Amino acid sequence: MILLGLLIVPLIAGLAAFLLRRRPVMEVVNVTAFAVLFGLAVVLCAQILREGSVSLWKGFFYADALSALVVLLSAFVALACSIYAVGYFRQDERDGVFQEDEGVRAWFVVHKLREYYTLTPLFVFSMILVALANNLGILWVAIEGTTLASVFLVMFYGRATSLEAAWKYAIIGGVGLSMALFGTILTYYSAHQVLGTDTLAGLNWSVLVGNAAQFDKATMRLAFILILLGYGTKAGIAPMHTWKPDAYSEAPIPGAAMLATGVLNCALYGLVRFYILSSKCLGPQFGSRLLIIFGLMSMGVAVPFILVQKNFRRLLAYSSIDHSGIMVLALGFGGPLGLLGMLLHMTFHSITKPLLFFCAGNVQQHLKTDLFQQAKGGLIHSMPLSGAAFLMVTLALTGSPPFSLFQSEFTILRAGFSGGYFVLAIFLISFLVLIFSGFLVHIVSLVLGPDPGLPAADTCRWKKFSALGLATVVVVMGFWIPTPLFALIERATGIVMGG
Amino acid sequence: MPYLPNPELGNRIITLMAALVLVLQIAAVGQRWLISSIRIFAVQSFLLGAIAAVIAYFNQAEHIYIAALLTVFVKAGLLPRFLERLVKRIGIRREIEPLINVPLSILVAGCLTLVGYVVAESFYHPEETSARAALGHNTLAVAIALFLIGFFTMLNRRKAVTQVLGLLSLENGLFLAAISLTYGVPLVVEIGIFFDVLVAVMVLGLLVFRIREAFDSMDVSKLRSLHE
Amino acid sequence: MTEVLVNSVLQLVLLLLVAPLLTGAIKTLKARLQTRRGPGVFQSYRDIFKLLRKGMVVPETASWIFSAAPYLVFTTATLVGLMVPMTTTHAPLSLFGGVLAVVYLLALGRFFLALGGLDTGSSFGGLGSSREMTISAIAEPAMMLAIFTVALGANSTNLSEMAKVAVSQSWRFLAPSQMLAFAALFIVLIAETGRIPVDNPATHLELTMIHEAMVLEYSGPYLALIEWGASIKQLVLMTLLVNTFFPFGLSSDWTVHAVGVGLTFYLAKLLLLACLVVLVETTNAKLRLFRVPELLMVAFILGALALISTFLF
Amino acid sequence: MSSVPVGAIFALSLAAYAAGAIASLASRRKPALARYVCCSAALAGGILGGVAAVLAILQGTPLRWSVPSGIPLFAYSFSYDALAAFFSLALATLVTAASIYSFGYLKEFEGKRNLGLFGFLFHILLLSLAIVFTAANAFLFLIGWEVMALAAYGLVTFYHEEHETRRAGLLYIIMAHIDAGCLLLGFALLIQGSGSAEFASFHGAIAHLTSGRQAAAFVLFFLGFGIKAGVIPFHIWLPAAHPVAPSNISALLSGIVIKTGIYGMTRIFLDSLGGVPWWAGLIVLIVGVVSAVLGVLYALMEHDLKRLLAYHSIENIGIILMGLGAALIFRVAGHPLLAAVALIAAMFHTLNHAIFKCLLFLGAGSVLHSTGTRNMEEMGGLIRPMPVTAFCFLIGAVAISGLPPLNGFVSEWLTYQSLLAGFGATAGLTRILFPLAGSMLALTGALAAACFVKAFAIAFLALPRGDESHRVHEAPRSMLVGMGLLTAACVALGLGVTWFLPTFDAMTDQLLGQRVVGHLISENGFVLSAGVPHSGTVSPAVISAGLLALLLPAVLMVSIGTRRFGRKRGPVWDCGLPRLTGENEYTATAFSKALRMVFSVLYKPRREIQAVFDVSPYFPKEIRFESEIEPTFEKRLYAPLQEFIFRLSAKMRGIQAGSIHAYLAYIFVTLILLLLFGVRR
Repeated sequence: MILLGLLIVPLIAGLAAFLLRRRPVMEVVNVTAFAVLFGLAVVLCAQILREGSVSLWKGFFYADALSALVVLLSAFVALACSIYAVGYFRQDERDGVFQEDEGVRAWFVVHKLREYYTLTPLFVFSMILVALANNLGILWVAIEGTTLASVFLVMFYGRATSLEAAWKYAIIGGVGLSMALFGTILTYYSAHQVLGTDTLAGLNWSVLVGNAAQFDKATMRLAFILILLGYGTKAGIAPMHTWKPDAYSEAPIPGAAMLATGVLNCALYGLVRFYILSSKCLGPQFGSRLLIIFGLMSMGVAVPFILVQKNFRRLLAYSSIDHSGIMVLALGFGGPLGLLGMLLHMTFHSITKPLLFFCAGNVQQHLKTDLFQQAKGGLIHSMPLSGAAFLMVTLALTGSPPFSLFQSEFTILRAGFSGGYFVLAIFLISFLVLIFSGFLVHIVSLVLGPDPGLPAADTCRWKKFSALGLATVVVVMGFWIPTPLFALIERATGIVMGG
Repeated sequence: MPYLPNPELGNRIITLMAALVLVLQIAAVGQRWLISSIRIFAVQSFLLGAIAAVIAYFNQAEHIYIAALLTVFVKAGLLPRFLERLVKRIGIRREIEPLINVPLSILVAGCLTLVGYVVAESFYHPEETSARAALGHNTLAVAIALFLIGFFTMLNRRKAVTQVLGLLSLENGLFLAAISLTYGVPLVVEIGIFFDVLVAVMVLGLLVFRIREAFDSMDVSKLRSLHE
Repeated sequence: MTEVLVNSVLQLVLLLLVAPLLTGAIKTLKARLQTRRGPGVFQSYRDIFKLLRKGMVVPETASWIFSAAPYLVFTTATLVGLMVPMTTTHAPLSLFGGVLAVVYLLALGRFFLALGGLDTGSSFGGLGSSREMTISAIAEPAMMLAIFTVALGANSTNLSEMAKVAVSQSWRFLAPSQMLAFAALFIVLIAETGRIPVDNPATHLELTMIHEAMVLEYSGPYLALIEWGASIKQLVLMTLLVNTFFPFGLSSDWTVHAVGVGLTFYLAKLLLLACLVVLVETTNAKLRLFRVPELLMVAFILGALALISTFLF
Repeated sequence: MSSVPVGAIFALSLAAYAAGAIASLASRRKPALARYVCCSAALAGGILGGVAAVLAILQGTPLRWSVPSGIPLFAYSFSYDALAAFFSLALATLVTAASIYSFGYLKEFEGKRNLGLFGFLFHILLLSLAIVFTAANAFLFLIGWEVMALAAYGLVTFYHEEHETRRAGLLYIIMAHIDAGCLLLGFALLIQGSGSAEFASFHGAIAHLTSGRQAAAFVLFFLGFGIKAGVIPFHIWLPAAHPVAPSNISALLSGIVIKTGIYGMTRIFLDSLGGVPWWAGLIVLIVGVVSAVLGVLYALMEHDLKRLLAYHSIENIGIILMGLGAALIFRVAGHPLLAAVALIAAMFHTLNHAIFKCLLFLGAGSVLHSTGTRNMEEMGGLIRPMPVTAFCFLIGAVAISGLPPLNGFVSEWLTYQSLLAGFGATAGLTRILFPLAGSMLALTGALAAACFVKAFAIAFLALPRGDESHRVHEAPRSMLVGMGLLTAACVALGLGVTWFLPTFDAMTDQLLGQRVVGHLISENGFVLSAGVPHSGTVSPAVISAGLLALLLPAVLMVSIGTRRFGRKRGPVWDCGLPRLTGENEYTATAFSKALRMVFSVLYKPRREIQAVFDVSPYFPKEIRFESEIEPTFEKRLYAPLQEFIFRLSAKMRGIQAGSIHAYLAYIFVTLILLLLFGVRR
């Protein structure tokens, strides 16, 4: 029942926003809807912790600890972004960003805000669906759904560059997803020979996982490769990452934040589901090797672009490439530590990343540019809150203690060692150090320095609240993780470990 | 007792049609005129529908008929119509020279077919010489080839529309695989996929249109303002 | 306790008396070697007493550091003197400070003297201090290395212990290590006591003077203290040399006879060493300041060789 | 004494720091209040910490307690053993002095700077330091370690408006992060061996590591802690970062923060690993020698007072490492007694350096506070307007130059003794290294003396050089009190060393299983001996007594002399120039000229003289003289590295050239490759 609720709430919110066209109403609807959604997600988690798994419509929808975690994170991100979005778009309106392209002749875009407030819930809906769908085919459909919804977010501002970004995103995403679909079909095929032609359940994860051991090995290998490339594209793993910087720097901040966390989580979720199958069928080594290669490659690719970067919106994208690399690497390291580390990292990343986007958004709206050399530095004087938060969240995201990402990275490192990947661990650390250095140099040049004499910003209540709230969560998470949340993560780890 | 068609015959027909589909795909690689490459796609999709129908007929799998109908309706009817309208509206008729010139591209397509067979090789279990395994082995090779060639056209052609076409024909490869290996994925999924493809094409079409507006060209290799 | 006090007083007297005598002796010998009449052997006493009875001028620019320096120079030198065995193997205060203490106490005196030189604000003082500190700094490692060679032989840094060991094996100085060490220390001695070819105690030419430049502003009793301290320091260093390398006549007991013998031997050895110094002074020209490091580098190498040879032979 | 109070008091001091952090942040709107909150909280914390440390040392039994952390993965476990207690004591001493000093020092911040933020960072720094020294769990240690670095970064960049400061800060934090990375790897290695993050579980880990792993562990930890301690060649951040911080912070940075590196090495190499291979000890020794000599040589060329002090920190870290290296070697060679002596030398020098370096930085702080410049060439004659500061600085200078009878001398004496003993205790050619190291130590000492003659004389003596002289004033009382405490400590630790030494017994017992102080304090209690019978003895107390006694005749003679003619004040001999002015005084650059020439091989000095002539070529109107030395490591080692990385990155940017076809091609190629090589078995 609760599963249905989780799916319906965003749909209603979207519909409502589509029908009631007045801005305040849409804002209220949006925020409340996502607040409710988050509440439901929490309830779901509680239920999962009690009962282990929930399913609906004879297992068409199915939620275990892993999916509950993803739902929770998606809902959290959605809520944070919806609060921030209010302030963000009001600012945009004040700056007259939407004026120049009123005559958008797409048949259902009437008004920009309406477009946003209608699309976001759909976007979130499909994210939730990803987590709740038991059927791997539906999972694919849902992820495709997130792509379609987010394409519109990317082309939101209708600039030439946003169209370009949207095109690249759509095409690359499309290719990626068709690879994923191919992989899904092959999985079905390899299962098919075991399960026979049971039409619907044949793609149900809960059924597949049971007898993954007897699947046809060769098919499963091909399937996993395709899935890795496919969902890897969505997760932005090198060398399929190329769409990310463009998309992230063009989408409106809240949308970008959801792309960087929600979609990333969904893609990784899909990857993990198949990883479980493949490791049951082929043993963990096959998957691990590929995952480690791609994970390290992503981190390695992210490094130089972070070191020499002109645009702080693109900087964020590369950071998220780096983080997806870390998570994939952790998955590759495997073992209880690695998987725990991966899920912890997913959690902490989704909690921390939005704040980075918010700070960047504030700065961008304040300076009317996203280029470093056009920013004169010394933002701390004109926007003390955002500036300080920016520095803090930079440190947090680059994995320095006491912030929570350090815990997960430490765990992942331990996993690497206990997996015997000594040299790889050294690579991991040196990449992390380089990324830290690059990031900090950029952000410090932005935040610190003599007062350039800009007018004071940081006035909007909504933006302040979202940033402060999130910052508090980030700091607290460094020292205290709610026990049920950790329990959930541990149980999810158990699921990934097998069964 | 109902009439039981001979699956052997079915397999022959299917393999033949699959081969035809592949030929069409390679032909599309060499094609210059937008309209005609759209048409080629339409024919190809129709053939796929037919394959689905044949499979459905020879294995009494009713739900595949639906898939077949959907294919014919959506991929051979709706999408080509939509794309042709788009092309007419934009008023571009010829594809500019692809990145790799035509003869070479065709050569590459051939190699990709080879790759498809090489990969499919590893699925061939000679011990179980059931007709179906053989069929699977054959059609899977074709499917992979279709997929790769579609992919290749995407990164070879410069026009936005042809990239969309490439994406679609790549989807065709998937469909072939799905239909011939497993007699179609569950119906719900099938419908979901079709819906997604439809929407995807709509979205892409919209994008093509607006790109055309913004850049007054459909040459996506000109989209290079976002870079490091 | 009382014994320590008595010994210290006796040795103190000996120090205060012998030090000027040695300086005078060196001056006279040098003069004779250069076929001059030169001042009498007791000239240094006369100088010191004269200075003590003169009034003094303290620069307006100077602070209390300027006045503190002479006292520290004098006290450190004398205190060091009480740690070095002179006539007997038993130096009164050797228990309370070994060779390291000796070196560092002398450094303390130098530290304050250099400050005093700079305190006046005159460029001469600064120049003197700078050169003094430079030369002593690069003399230090050579000295330590040589001293270590001896100390390792005795495996003690306690001067009485070293002397005892030396006495117990009195022909040890023939060992190559000892010879090399002696050579090294001798060079250091030249540098530390500010003699040609490193420094010329007799000149007041600004280009060449080192020690003299540093004390240029001192006059009267302060100058007396400094001069006296300097000569005591020189005595101490020479004593160090003669008694650790050539421990002849050093007695370990306290009979009058033994002490007498010790004293005569001691003075004789000093005289010989003085002759050596004089010989070097007269046969060499003063080096340019920036050639001095090379000389001291030689000393350092000698020390290192001495060290290596200790465990080769 | 029961073990309860120590834990409780220690917890209280932590609480004081934490409270101070929050309280000063809360009171940021009222600067005066913030200042009092910040300083008094720090003072309280410092005193409490000191009490805890002293109690712990007195009762000598290691305490451990574990607090469940909010993160189920790890528990915050502390252990308050001899080593921890010793470093906590050092920390407490410095904090007490520095916080008293800050009462006056921070006054100038009021209204100008955000005192609340300063207080917050300051207390976070103290808190993390206290945790680093007592953490008994790798995870907690690392958190403390990194938080310490971040807080220090915040304080270093406190004047972030200056470009130099931002640069220095970044350099600092990046190097700090590199060392944290090394430590992460090192600890991961140990944890993988022992299966737990508790330090206790590492104990004697060296035994079950392969020689390769041993080497890896050593290198990682030595890098990690070495960077933090600022050993050459990882030192470049130190002379950049320490000077630009507020002076009370610089005092703590140089005084105690870099000592965390020493602490870490001692903790890991001696306690956790339980000894390292002999070559490792040798490396430590050699690096120590190099750092000591080069550190002081670079210090000599500085005329920025605080940079000069920063370079001396490098030098003293080197001296400490000499002792530590000797201890490590002796331990492997199987001479626990010698090892203990060497360890005591190192630890005692750590404490001493902490004290007098803190003192010197505070002194520099009050000079900066009243003259407003760090450049010695603009100072001079400060001893008259600020006599007390001058005196404290002088004591500090004497102490750091290792001159008797102050504490610096004692620890260097012990280092000498253990180095000498090394010659006898080890075999093979390497044994020569010990006396050679000893002679280098001598060189270092002498050069340090030269350098501080320069520092003190140019800054405090003779005539003022700059024009600030008129408004120069003595520092406020609280600052003087702060410095006075440390001055007293310098003297006390020097003269009273034999009463202080027993502190180390528990430590050497814990780390080397050897109680040694019995051997170190020879007859009648106030003579320090080198442990081995007949080896060598010294007694700072007697030395100072002797000096005082001998002062008597000297004073007598002088007074007799001066009674007749008295002492007149007169002008300095100035070769007939009108009168001596600040301009024609000897400068710091001139003072170090001689050494610059002597060591020109190292310095590669570059000088240029431009003369502007007026009428005749013989009488230049003005002459500009520039002289600088080459920053070898920055230029030869780090610049090329950075260059390389950035050029590589610039090349890599071609990947993201914007062509969608290229992007698709990446995926296509990857797919083909995986299909061809991934699928088949």
